[in-house]
Amino acid sequence: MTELTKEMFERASEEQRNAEKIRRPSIKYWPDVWRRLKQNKLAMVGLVLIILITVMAIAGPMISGYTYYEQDYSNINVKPNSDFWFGTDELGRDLFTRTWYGARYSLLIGILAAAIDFTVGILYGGIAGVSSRRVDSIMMRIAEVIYSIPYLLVVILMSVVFSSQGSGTSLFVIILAMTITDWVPMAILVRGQVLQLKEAEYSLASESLGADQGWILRKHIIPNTLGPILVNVTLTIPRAIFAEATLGFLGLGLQAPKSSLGSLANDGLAGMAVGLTYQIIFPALLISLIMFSFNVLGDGLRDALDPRLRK
Amino acid sequence: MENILDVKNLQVSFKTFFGEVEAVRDISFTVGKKETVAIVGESGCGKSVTASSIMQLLPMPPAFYKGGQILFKGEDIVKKTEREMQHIRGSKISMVFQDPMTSLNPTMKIGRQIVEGLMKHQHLSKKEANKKAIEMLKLVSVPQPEKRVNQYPHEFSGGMRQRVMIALAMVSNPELLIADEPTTALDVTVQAQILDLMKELQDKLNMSIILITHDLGVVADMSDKVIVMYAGQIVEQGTVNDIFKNPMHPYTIKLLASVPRLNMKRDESLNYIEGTPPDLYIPPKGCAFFDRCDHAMKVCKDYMPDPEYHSKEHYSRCWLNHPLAKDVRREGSVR
Amino acid sequence: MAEPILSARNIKKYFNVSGGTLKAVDGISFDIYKGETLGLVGESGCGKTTAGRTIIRLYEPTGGELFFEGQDIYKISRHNMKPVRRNFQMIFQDPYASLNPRMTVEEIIAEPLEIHGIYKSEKQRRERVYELLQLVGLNEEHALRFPHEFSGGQRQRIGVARSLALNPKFIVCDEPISALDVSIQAQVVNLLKNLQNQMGLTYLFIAHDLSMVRYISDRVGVMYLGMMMELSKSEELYDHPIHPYTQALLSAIPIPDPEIQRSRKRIILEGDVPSPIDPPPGCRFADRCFYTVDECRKVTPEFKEVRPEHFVACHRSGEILAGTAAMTK
Amino acid sequence: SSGEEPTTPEPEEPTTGEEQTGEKILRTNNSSEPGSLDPALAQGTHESWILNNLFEGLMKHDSTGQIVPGMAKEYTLSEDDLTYTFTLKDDIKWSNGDPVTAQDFEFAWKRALDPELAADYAYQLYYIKGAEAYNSGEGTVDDVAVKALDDKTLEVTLESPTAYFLDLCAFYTYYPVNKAVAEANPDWAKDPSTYVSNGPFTLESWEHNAKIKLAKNENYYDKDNIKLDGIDFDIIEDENTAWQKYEGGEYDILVTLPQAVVAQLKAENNPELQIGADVGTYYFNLNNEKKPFNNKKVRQALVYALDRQTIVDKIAQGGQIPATGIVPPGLLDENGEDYRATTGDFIGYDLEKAKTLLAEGLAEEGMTVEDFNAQGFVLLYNTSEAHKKIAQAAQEMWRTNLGIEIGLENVEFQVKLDREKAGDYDISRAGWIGDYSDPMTMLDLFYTDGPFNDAGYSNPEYDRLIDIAKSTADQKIRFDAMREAEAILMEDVPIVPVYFYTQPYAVKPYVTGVYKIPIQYPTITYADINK
Amino acid sequence: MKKYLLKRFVMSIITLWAIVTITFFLMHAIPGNPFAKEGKMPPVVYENLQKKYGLDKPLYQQYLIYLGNLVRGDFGESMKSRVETVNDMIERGFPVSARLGAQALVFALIFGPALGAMAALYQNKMPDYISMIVAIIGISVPSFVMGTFLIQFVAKNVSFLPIGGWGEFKHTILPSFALGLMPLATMARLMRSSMLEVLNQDYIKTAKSKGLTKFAVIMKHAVRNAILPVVSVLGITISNLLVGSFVIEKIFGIPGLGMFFVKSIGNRDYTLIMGTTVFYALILVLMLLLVDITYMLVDPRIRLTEEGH
Ligand SMILES: Nc1ncnc2c1ncn2[C@@H]1O[C@H](COP(=O)(O)OP(=O)(O)OP(=O)(O)O)[C@@H](O)[C@H]1O
Ligand SMILES: Nc1ncnc2c1ncn2[C@@H]1O[C@H](COP(=O)(O)OP(=O)(O)OP(=O)(O)O)[C@@H](O)[C@H]1O
Ligand SMILES: [Mg+2]
Ligand SMILES: [Mg+2]
Repeated sequence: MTELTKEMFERASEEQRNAEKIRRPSIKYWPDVWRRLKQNKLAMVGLVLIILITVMAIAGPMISGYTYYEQDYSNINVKPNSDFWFGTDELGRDLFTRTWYGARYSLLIGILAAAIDFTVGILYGGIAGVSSRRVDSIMMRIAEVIYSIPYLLVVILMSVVFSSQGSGTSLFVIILAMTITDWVPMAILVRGQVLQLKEAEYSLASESLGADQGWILRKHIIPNTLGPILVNVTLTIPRAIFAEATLGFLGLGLQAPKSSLGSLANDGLAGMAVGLTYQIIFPALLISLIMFSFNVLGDGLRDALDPRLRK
Repeated sequence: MENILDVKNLQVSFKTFFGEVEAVRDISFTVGKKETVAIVGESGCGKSVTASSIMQLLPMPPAFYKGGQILFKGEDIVKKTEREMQHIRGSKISMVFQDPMTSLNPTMKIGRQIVEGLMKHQHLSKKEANKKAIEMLKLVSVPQPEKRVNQYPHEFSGGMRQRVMIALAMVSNPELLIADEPTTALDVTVQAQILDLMKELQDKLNMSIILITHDLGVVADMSDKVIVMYAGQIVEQGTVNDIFKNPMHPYTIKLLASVPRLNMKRDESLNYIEGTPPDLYIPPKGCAFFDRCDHAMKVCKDYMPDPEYHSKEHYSRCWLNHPLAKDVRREGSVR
Repeated sequence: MAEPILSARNIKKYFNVSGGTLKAVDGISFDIYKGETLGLVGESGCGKTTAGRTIIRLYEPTGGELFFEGQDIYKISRHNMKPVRRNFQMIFQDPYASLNPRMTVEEIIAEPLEIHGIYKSEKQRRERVYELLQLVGLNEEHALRFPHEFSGGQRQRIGVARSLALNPKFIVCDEPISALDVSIQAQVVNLLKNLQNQMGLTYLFIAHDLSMVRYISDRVGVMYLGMMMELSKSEELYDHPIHPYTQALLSAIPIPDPEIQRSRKRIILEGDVPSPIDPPPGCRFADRCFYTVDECRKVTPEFKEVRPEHFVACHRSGEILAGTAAMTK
Repeated sequence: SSGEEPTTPEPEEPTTGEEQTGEKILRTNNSSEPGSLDPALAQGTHESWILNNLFEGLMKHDSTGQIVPGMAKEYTLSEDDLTYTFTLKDDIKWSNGDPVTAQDFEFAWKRALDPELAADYAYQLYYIKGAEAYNSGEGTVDDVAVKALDDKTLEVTLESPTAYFLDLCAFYTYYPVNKAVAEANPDWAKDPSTYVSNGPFTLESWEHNAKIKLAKNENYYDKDNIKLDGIDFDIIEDENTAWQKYEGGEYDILVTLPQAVVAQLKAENNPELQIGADVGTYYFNLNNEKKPFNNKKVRQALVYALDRQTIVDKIAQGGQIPATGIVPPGLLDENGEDYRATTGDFIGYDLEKAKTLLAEGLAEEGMTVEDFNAQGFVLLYNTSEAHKKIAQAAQEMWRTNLGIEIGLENVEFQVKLDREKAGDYDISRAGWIGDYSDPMTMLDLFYTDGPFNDAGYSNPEYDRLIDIAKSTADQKIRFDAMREAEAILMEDVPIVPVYFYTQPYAVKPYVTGVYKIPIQYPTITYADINK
Repeated sequence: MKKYLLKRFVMSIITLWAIVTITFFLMHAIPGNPFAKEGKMPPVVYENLQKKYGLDKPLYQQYLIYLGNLVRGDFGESMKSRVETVNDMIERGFPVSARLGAQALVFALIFGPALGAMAALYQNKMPDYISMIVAIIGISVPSFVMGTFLIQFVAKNVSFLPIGGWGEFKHTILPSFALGLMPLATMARLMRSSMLEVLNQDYIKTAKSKGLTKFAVIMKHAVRNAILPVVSVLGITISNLLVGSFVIEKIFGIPGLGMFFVKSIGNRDYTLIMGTTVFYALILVLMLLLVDITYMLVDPRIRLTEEGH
């Protein structure tokens, strides 16, 4: 220890005292979530993959020099080579182009379906949550019924009701079909959150200031349910992509010659029996990658958003 | 008095994103047989970390023992393996947590929870265990214990749950009971019951208690020795009378003063400590109380004083104790 | 202290729960005079918060009347409450839970101004926010930060600033300091007192820390299981408690002085607070009381003035006052 | 399997029964659960394959496709070509030992026509006088002109001369039903234990949706020619799974093959692959009432712009034959020669012609190609991988060859039918499999307002020629009229013929005696397993 | 408890009725009808069929008749099959689907929660990554792809496993695996997150402070509480599994209920559509009830409040 001197025992000035205030770097909520998400390697792998797949879905169909619909009968069922990176299909179309083109639709379907689920789920769940117990329980029963109605029936009905000439099972119908019952879990989640946050003290505080239910819902409840909702959204996207694939399996998918990953995988099933496994490998792999990415990202987000794990 | 626990220069840190949070910075104290030691201090000063580190119950990582020793009956807990700790926890040292509402497993019967640890340590049969549980509930004056052992926590009121927690901690006749804010969640009337109960049991079972609280009234009631912590360090330590009647550290003094006394006039304004405690991420080099202290001196900023003994058991760590600080002491009345 | 600013008459608030009717507040009456602080104490779960919230009509009352400046605000339709709300505000118990973590301090404090459309321009509103921040000892710098960046005491001050934004006349402080550290409690209490002096505010101060209540309140009411047991000037109440429950409560306060504390004779109550769900008739405290007689279990005692400005609900208050009450346990 | 030289792979899982008893059981897959195995209630090919092994009609096909007597020993036809008198064989018995009588036939046919029974295929009996009236509730059962004169003699009077009536007598709706059994127990056909049949096999067990087992009928008059002890039909809908099972040795013969498999087998010249002849045409309906498809030249342009050879070779890949008319090959003309071969080709692939025709046709309709494309015309097809491929190819060919854009729309089969009936389509995929071995089975489709005329075609001259052909038994007149009618049809092209069907199937090398006659599934009745 | 069950029962009946009603009218709103054939049916035959199945009556009458029959437990005659009634089909198809589903469920229940718990215990360590990757593969690969892969690469190479079909235990192995993978993955993920939450609870610290081994803490304290969210999704999962997955049944050629359902829609077999739907809804409602009761048994807190919100 250094020598203690008399001067050292003088009163410390104000400045000296304030200078001591070293503060933990102030970090806001979202940056903090992002920071912790970044630490989650798996989630980051997912995020990077999503970005890559999205970029490829946008650019991929353009870089090979083929279109998704042009048929070349002299190059039917060609295995992957330097001309056709993913090979060609039974009509001689370039699978590289078709796969990324399909990814485009699959992603679009996933994102739009999630967006609709998100909107409808928030509205329905939000309204149920702030309504009286009676209305709430009626709304929840209705949701339950909707959820139990055979989804295929609804899809077929949709595709008939909304198929104007030329659309067939259009993107619109598919998305509608995906969302027609899929919003229910989202609504239930939102309702639960609303019921909980409605009792949160800051909501009560707002009410005591004279705010009405709409205001509270908008300003306090919705922003604070965003975390769980976001997680759910990241899981809705792959679910929709998946559901579209299954619809494709039933022949209710996107209209040919357009492709989605689901329809490509379904087309590829036939090839598998005769050793053209590559026809299914690429779309199936891409579906799995998308599922994987969104799921790990969703998981990561869930962890990152969990206040208990915050430190 | 024989010491059952001897904490020497304990340092505990957490590794976080921001860097290392030095939660406990070089503290030493002893707990004697049948002695009640109270640890007081503001929220976040390291009381719980100290308690948990004695039980090796800190989440590791992020927590780690940075240095020091915790000698429990001469053996260093810091060096013990998880398996060895399992023999100490719940049999030689027990712990009561702050919140009785969340500290009991909601899906397990009360009786089971009480004797679970005991069954493991003493290999009791189910029947013996049940008997023991009823006995224990009787001891902590839970009415109708035969019926109660088969109930679930949610069927108990807060006060009763805390009694169950105490029963659970005492069932194995531990030599040391660590009570981390055992009555904070309770009403004053229930708190009075619980504190009475603890004193009673201490007498009966001859155990030592580490009582963590920030309620100075509780400290005055229960403890023999008081440790005042601030920002991970012990700033003052003494018998209960030393601390309440003759506090030496400005922090202790201000803490005592900020509690309204029943005989206080309403136009008197309360004393309070301005500012907030320092963040333990990059803790200050000198006295941590520096920027809230009315008597802060230049030396305080960079150097932490050594303990200055005012009596055999009473010490404080403050530069005002230094002979060179006479002037400052005179300027503003310390007490 | 002529006209009460607020008169509660037989206020009731019941909740329907699965086990029956939970009578959280079961007919309490009192007046609050302009500029005073009425303290409200009682054990956890006795209905203090419910009473506070029912008084500002955050909960729809089950029964009773509440006059605020002569007007029965329970008779106003919910829709017309908005302008009335400006007159009374609330400070919440938990400074962590009562501030929306997604809003900046500025947004939080500006919220009431926005709801009531008080300032037309953004700039005026911001100035008012800064003014309020200063009032509670914070500064402009803090306006753009988020609640989690503040300590508990600072947060509570933000809450206070918010409740002051509309220039209310009456504020319900629902345990504003219970969640805070002792050293910080004093900061907030001092602030509240200063504001009261500056602006002539009236408080209903709810707490369970009896020492603090005594310090801040002019008069104090003691609640037990949804009912008011005793109400009087604070010195009177603390020095001469009449109701057995009040006596027990006061004796249980731990006093931070080992000599006094250890020599005190405390009344240790037996048992726990019974369930407020469909409580039996008679005095709610009868089961734990040392003075219980048969009448206590049959007839609910009237809340009456037994000494000047000292109200008690106890059948045996007369005997206790006279010092002739014999313990029955 | 590479299959250069036909090897005899041991099935990986030989049926246990086979090993123990040396029974010859043919294992195969029937791709769909039969709606019923009551001949009257049968609904289509899925039943027919099984029924053909269980029953025998008055007539039957021999291995060359010739119609020969079955239950009947002989027949006579009246002068006016309207009344057939069949005499039954002597030694014919039901599987329960009862003799098969003329009454059984009379009972079966009348039963099938009973409106209460509501049989799907009742109309196959409409050639009989009074049949349609009875079935529609307008006539009585007694007016149906089928009559057992005695146990062995059956007299049938027709509505009008029908040259192919004998052919129909081999069709399953015309199979007999054991009168005594069916009268005693109307549900006789639901349970193998009460099931009686008169054909080469009997129904041994029926696990619904899983398996149907047939056993040799020891009461069958021709049982000596039956080599199999039984046939096991799995019921697996998925073509690929069924193929895997065939490949894995679990089946001896498989009929519905995945397209890709056919292509591969064909490419490697696998001897297991058989391309069986079929009577059927794959075509696209054009909505003749919709502009510009009302214009003949536009329709012709669509017909000539389609490269059928490529479709058949590269896309369908099942050995199909590019359509050159509407009547497929395999049907014999008045001289016993192939009608298609002697009639010649009407249409083909001619790009230049197609372009010219389109330009002219659109001009006549006051349209440009842009107008056409702006209409957003759509090709409707029912959900199926195979249809999807062809539709995409056609779409792409029309796009590259003519510059016209046609969208695709797949809908469920039931929906497509509804929309065709309602005229709510532009172009729709269709196909027709002949019911009997006569060109009329195809040409009848396009009669004005006929129930099957989805294209909405109407040409009085065509109708006149069909009427002629239908009202005579004189083969020369009939065939001349039919040829002329087809020529008119192929000039008007209300539809775009694509190809003539074939039926590829796979047979293990150790299986012999399987043959295919055009309008039926491969005949496995006389198969033998030589292992 | 009794009152609650009664209330639940009444609610379930109402729910069922709503599903029946909506499905009934929805189904009739869809174009296409059960008797359409590619041209091959003259109007007379068609009318005969309509009459036979009562489709010539006004819709509301059909609806009332259907409800009447339903109350008597009669699902009616299939419009496609002339051999089996809808009751027969369900009686036959359900045990098949149920067996497959039960096996898949057992598989999922054994491995799913265990995998999830492991992941939580070793959060952000190797076991976490491994078990989550396994789980994610489970939800990432469409079941039709998985099924086809299993046939192509497993069944064809392992002589013990048949390629498809139904009958013996060996037939059920691959489809059970393919069917169970998805719920397994879902449960693993749910378990992981609820386990993480539970491990942060105070009572876990209490349990540790008693000196219990890590294993005991987890088995006795953490798992039981963490399993609750898994239990709550069990209702839908079980009913989905029990009534069969069309995709798996189609690929493996299994005569289950799932297949009936999809086929019935394709065929517009009205009575079968209704029958399978009602049956599915019934199972669903039943399972939800069962799960609620299980929940009560596992979580004593619910017993008091009765209406577990
Ligand atoms: N898991 C952790 N990770 C990081 N820092 C931690 C963790 N647990 C505790 N700390 C830090 O350790 C310091 C001491 O915490 P501790 O819980 O011991 O305080 P305390 O005195 O018990 O306070 P309280 O009165 O609020 O219980 C605090 O600054 C806290 O932020
Ligand atoms: N929204 C509600 N629904 C049902 N019961 C409620 C509700 N709010 C409060 N209660 C019940 O009413 C009683 C009084 O609660 P209240 O919160 O008013 O007590 P308190 O005196 O403020 O307690 P504390 O000191 O714990 O804040 C309690 O038993 C509580 O469980
Ligand atoms: Mg603590
Ligand atoms: Mg409260």
